[in-house]
Amino acid sequence: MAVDAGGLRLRGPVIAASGTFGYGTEVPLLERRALGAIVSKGIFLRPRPGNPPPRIVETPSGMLNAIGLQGPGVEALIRDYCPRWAEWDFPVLVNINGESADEYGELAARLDGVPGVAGFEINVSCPNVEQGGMYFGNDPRAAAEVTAAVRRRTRLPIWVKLTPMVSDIAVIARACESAGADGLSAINTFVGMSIDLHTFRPRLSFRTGGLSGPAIRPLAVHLAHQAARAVRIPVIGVGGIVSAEDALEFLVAGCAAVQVGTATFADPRAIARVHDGIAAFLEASGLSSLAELPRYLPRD
Amino acid sequence: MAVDAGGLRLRGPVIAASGTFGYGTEVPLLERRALGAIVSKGIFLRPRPGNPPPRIVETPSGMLNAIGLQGPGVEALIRDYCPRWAEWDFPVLVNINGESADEYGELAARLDGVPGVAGFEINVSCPNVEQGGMYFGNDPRAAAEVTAAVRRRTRLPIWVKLTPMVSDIAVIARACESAGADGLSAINTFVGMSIDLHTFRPRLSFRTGGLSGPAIRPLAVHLAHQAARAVRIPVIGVGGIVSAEDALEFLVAGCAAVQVGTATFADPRAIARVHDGIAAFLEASGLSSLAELPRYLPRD
Amino acid sequence: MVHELLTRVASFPRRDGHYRVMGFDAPAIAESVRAGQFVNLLLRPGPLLRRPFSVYRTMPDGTVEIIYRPVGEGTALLAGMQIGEPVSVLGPLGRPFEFDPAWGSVALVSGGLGVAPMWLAARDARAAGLRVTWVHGARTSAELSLEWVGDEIVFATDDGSRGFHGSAVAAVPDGVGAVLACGPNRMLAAVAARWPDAQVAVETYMGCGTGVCLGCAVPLRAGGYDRACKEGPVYRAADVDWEALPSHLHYGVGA
Amino acid sequence: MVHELLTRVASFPRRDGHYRVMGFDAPAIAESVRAGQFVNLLLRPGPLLRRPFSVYRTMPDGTVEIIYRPVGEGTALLAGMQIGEPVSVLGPLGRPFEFDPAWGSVALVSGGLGVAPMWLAARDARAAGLRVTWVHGARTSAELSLEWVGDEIVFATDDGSRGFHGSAVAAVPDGVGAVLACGPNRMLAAVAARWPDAQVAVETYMGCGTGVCLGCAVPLRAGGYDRACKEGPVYRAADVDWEALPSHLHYGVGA
Ligand SMILES: Cc1cc2nc3c(=O)[nH]c(=O)nc-3n(C[C@H](O)[C@H](O)[C@H](O)COP(=O)(O)OP(=O)(O)OC[C@H]3O[C@@H](n4cnc5c(N)ncnc54)[C@H](O)[C@@H]3O)c2cc1C
Ligand SMILES: Cc1cc2nc3c(=O)[nH]c(=O)nc-3n(C[C@H](O)[C@H](O)[C@H](O)COP(=O)(O)OP(=O)(O)OC[C@H]3O[C@@H](n4cnc5c(N)ncnc54)[C@H](O)[C@@H]3O)c2cc1C
Ligand SMILES: Cc1cc2nc3c(=O)[nH]c(=O)nc-3n(C[C@H](O)[C@H](O)[C@H](O)COP(=O)(O)O)c2cc1C
Ligand SMILES: Cc1cc2nc3c(=O)[nH]c(=O)nc-3n(C[C@H](O)[C@H](O)[C@H](O)COP(=O)(O)O)c2cc1C
Ligand code: FES
Ligand code: FES
Repeated sequence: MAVDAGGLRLRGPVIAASGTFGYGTEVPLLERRALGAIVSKGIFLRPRPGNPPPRIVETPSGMLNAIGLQGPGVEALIRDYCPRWAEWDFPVLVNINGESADEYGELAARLDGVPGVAGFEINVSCPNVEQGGMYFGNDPRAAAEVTAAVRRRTRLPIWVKLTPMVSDIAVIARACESAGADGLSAINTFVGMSIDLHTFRPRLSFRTGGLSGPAIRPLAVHLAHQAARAVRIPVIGVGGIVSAEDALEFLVAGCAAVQVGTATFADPRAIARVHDGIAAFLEASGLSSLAELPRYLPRD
Repeated sequence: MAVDAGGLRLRGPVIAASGTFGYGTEVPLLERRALGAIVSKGIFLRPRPGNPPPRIVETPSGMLNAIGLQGPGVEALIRDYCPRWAEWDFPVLVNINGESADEYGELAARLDGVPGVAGFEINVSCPNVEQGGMYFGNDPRAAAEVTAAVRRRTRLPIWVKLTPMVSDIAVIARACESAGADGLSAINTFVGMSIDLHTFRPRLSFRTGGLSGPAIRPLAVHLAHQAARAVRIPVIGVGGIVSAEDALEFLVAGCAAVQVGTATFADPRAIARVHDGIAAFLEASGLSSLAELPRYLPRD
Repeated sequence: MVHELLTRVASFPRRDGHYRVMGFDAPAIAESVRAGQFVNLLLRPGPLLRRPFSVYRTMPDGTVEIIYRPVGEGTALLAGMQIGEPVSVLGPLGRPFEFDPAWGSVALVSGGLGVAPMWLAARDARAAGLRVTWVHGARTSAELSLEWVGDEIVFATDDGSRGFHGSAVAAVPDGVGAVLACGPNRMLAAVAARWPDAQVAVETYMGCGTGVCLGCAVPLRAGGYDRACKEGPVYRAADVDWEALPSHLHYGVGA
Repeated sequence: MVHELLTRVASFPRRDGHYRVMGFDAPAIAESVRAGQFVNLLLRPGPLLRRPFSVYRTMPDGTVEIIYRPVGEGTALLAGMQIGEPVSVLGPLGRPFEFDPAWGSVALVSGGLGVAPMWLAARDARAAGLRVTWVHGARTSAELSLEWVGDEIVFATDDGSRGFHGSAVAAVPDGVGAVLACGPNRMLAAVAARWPDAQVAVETYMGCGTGVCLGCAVPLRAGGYDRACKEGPVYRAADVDWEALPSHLHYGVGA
């Protein structure tokens, strides 16, 4: 079940998605054996309080979140978490965020070489912060700039987390590839809104939030497939995966690996379930490895 | 419950969405009293066979469809359906489609003045045809061109059906407004894909399809809200409405009316249910008309 | 006329081989439904769309029965339902089988789950004064539906474990006046080859079951598509372009 | 230690006033849970996310009880469940109430549904040798929970239809050694004003209940937010920024 996912050799294809697994230390009943990798909660240089409540609201087969990248800042991350990551037998990538290309670069430079940090996932697609975030993600030039700024400051593997809020994801994907990305994570959440009929205002304090969960899966499979067709670097599929079959849809559609996010909230063992289910599917299909999985990937 | 919706005075705020109500003659148990208007299935100048099966697949709280605008063409529409529309006590708008701005204009010219045709909804957002469709919808210049082409050929009210597959819907909305649209329908379906793990290929013969249903509602509310903030013409909210509460979210978010689509498939009486539920909500809230409904609509 | 009945489960799932039979209290449908027509079931909580099921049997007390196998979300929910639980039944829908007394006799040919419309077909055939030969096939004897009515029964199994060794189509005796068939599309294609005028009930994905969504496209020999839920699900065998019609259901039958 | 138990409904919903009480077979949780902690329930078919419920009572046979009112999707499903139906119970979660024998006595103050954590609180308080005064308020007598334990009970109703005419907070006798409270945030704010050191159990939307999603943010007087599911749901009353904490649940109580 080992896979090559953007500069990293992972023992398994299932990765914990950023923001849905904390810093890897919170999830109860964690079954480490099944983890291909963990992407940490998104981090900024400085500490951030995050958005006021309500921060989440459930929707049909999905949820909106506007956490606002609450976090302790990079120094606390290095002090409190990296040492533990260094002892684990799977890689941890840091999901990095900034308000300018330079800030992304600085973050990468500060974390480069810190024991426990195996690579970076550049979040150019967070819908829940006023500055930065998604703005970089839906402009090819800006996305390339941020990618290049990080590339200049580190030799570690870089994944770029793409936003679905674009008219052609292939253009952004190619821009990040040429700017030096080792892999692409597709996709982040879709911007959504829910109205409270008691107050006649949005339910979320931030007004809008990012939609995740099974509701977006068919959209995520399509976008990950579009990205995979457009580039040569590995694409990591993410969006609405709950079961092994869901994950296999992304893999068949051309992804090298997958990330599981929201599903972990309802089932802390989701990642192990998906991992074991993929193994069982390969066995039942008489495939000796993921490399033998038939792919549907007409090239652009 | 009467509303002004883009050049038309409707007796109620609930409209049948294009492609989910046929030509108004098919739905069983139809309760006419509750219909504000009907938007016909999308039509081209010439007959179209549509896509081969499978054309639909169910997804979590949603469905993908790739019907491919099957239809009899404009002449058969005029012969077989318009005469019946002319007898109804609510307006029918024709959802028009083309492969060039001229084709849209020609269609409008041919239908202009035909008894039973109350207006047009320009579909610049169909994800399920090779040419035309969405291409016009995610380029402001192309969208404006199509709108202007139709505007030149008719005095009837024109709504433009917007695609969600854009990075900034406000830009498209303004382009259509300045080109002469009387209203905007937001939104059409999102492009999605579902993979069959028996065949290792897409489930839909067309490979991709349009996602509709409750799954997309939070995204649709956000996009309709963004459009409503950007223009002065009425915006008609559409996407995932099943209950009166769902419809009220769009109305509070700044929409003048709503369209109900996929919900009709499971419940042929959905439109009447939503209509009556809105009336009940207004009464319970002590509001004497929709005009008194508090709106959340900060202007851009 | 189509009814939407907010009704209840009237009888516990009864096992028939490895199929389940379940009844709903739906008098208005029970008295008007004809063989080959279907009902569209809405389950809450449950999937977004209704699930179409051929009407299997009707009872004098107004119960409408369906026969199914738990294969996915909807049928799993059905299998777990208790007597009295609510369900919305929309129907009767679709074009039924036609019967002509001039035929003298008729063969009802079903592969696996294709048995679903045949009980009513036998009823309506005999009402038209026809002699009914019931031909039912499955992969193996364990997967045969054992409930049948008519003047003659012929079982067929792909593995020869019971009755005729081979397909239901091959098991049909010569000289029958007409053929009605239901089963996997591969089987119906074989029916079309042998009896172009046979009436066959097809199965497609359905979005609405009422003719508005165009999701149930059936490709026609003559070109173009029409709607399994309106012009169908019953067709003249030779009118369907079988190569272009996918089969989704697991009928539990080979050819 | 947190357990995830794939278990079953052990007792039919019992009515307590207009609340329902329901039990699950969960020995591992029953023996370790402390007052103020909660379980997170997964219902299938049902909503995407789990629903957190304070543990109401525990039984010697290993049953864990919750008390609720049907207000939405999850609680409507709960109300319809039969004995033996499956449910996944995750818990015990969150920080419990603390008890100090030095207090001598304690007042358990609950508004409406805020009664949920108080049965265990009474149990643990008495185990700590404290005298328990149970103060429970609701809008009207019909909405009072009538199950109680302790040394003294004080009912309060906003409309004076039973017991003290006014809020539960106002009904608390002077001179109690400590105050534990649960109810609408408006009520807890009043508690904070009168007893800054009171322990209060708050309620927020929760995505995971286990500390990973940061969806359950509780605004702190000291600035910033922490997690109701980890650092909470029990807080020192004066530590919470009540103006900034929205209340969602319908507790059936005014102030
Ligand atoms: C006219 C008609 C009559 C039918 N009569 C019967 C009947 O008598 N007994 C019976 O068991 N089933 C019948 N079906 C199929 C039935 O509607 C369900 O699709 C099937 O029972 C599976 O539903 P599910 O929700 O359990 O499976 P799903 O969770 O929907 O999917 C499970 C599997 O079933 C397949 N499937 C899903 N929906 C359909 C569909 N609409 N058509 C075909 N395959 C589908 C999927 O490809 C998947 O492999 C009929 C369908 C039609 C169109
Ligand atoms: C620590 C904790 C303990 C709780 N203990 C209890 C308890 O003992 N008894 C009980 O009945 N409920 C309790 N709740 C609330 C419970 O989790 C459910 O939210 C509530 O029962 C409604 O769920 P629903 O699915 O029926 O409603 P939904 O369909 O989710 O929504 C219906 C209404 O409930 C509100 N709501 C939904 N989710 C939440 C949430 N997580 N928190 C607050 N309001 C919400 C919505 O705003 C809506 O108005 C607790 C919540 C927390 C965080
Ligand atoms: C509560 C929450 C917090 C998230 N935080 C981040 C984040 O900090 N950085 C990031 O790149 N993505 C973040 N995401 C997006 C997820 O990583 C993932 O891309 C998205 O949720 C879709 O996958 P899913 O449907 O499996 O959850 C967050 C998602 C959720 C639900
Ligand atoms: C089966 C189907 C066919 C559709 N056909 C059309 C169409 O011809 N023209 C169009 O503008 N929109 C079409 N739509 C989009 C709907 O009008 C609507 O915008 C979309 O389904 C979202 O609303 P809903 O979630 O309420 O269905 C179609 C949708 C479905 C499900
Ligand atoms: S199922 Fe909708 S038209 Fe046939
Ligand atoms: S509910 Fe997820 S962190 Fe508290």
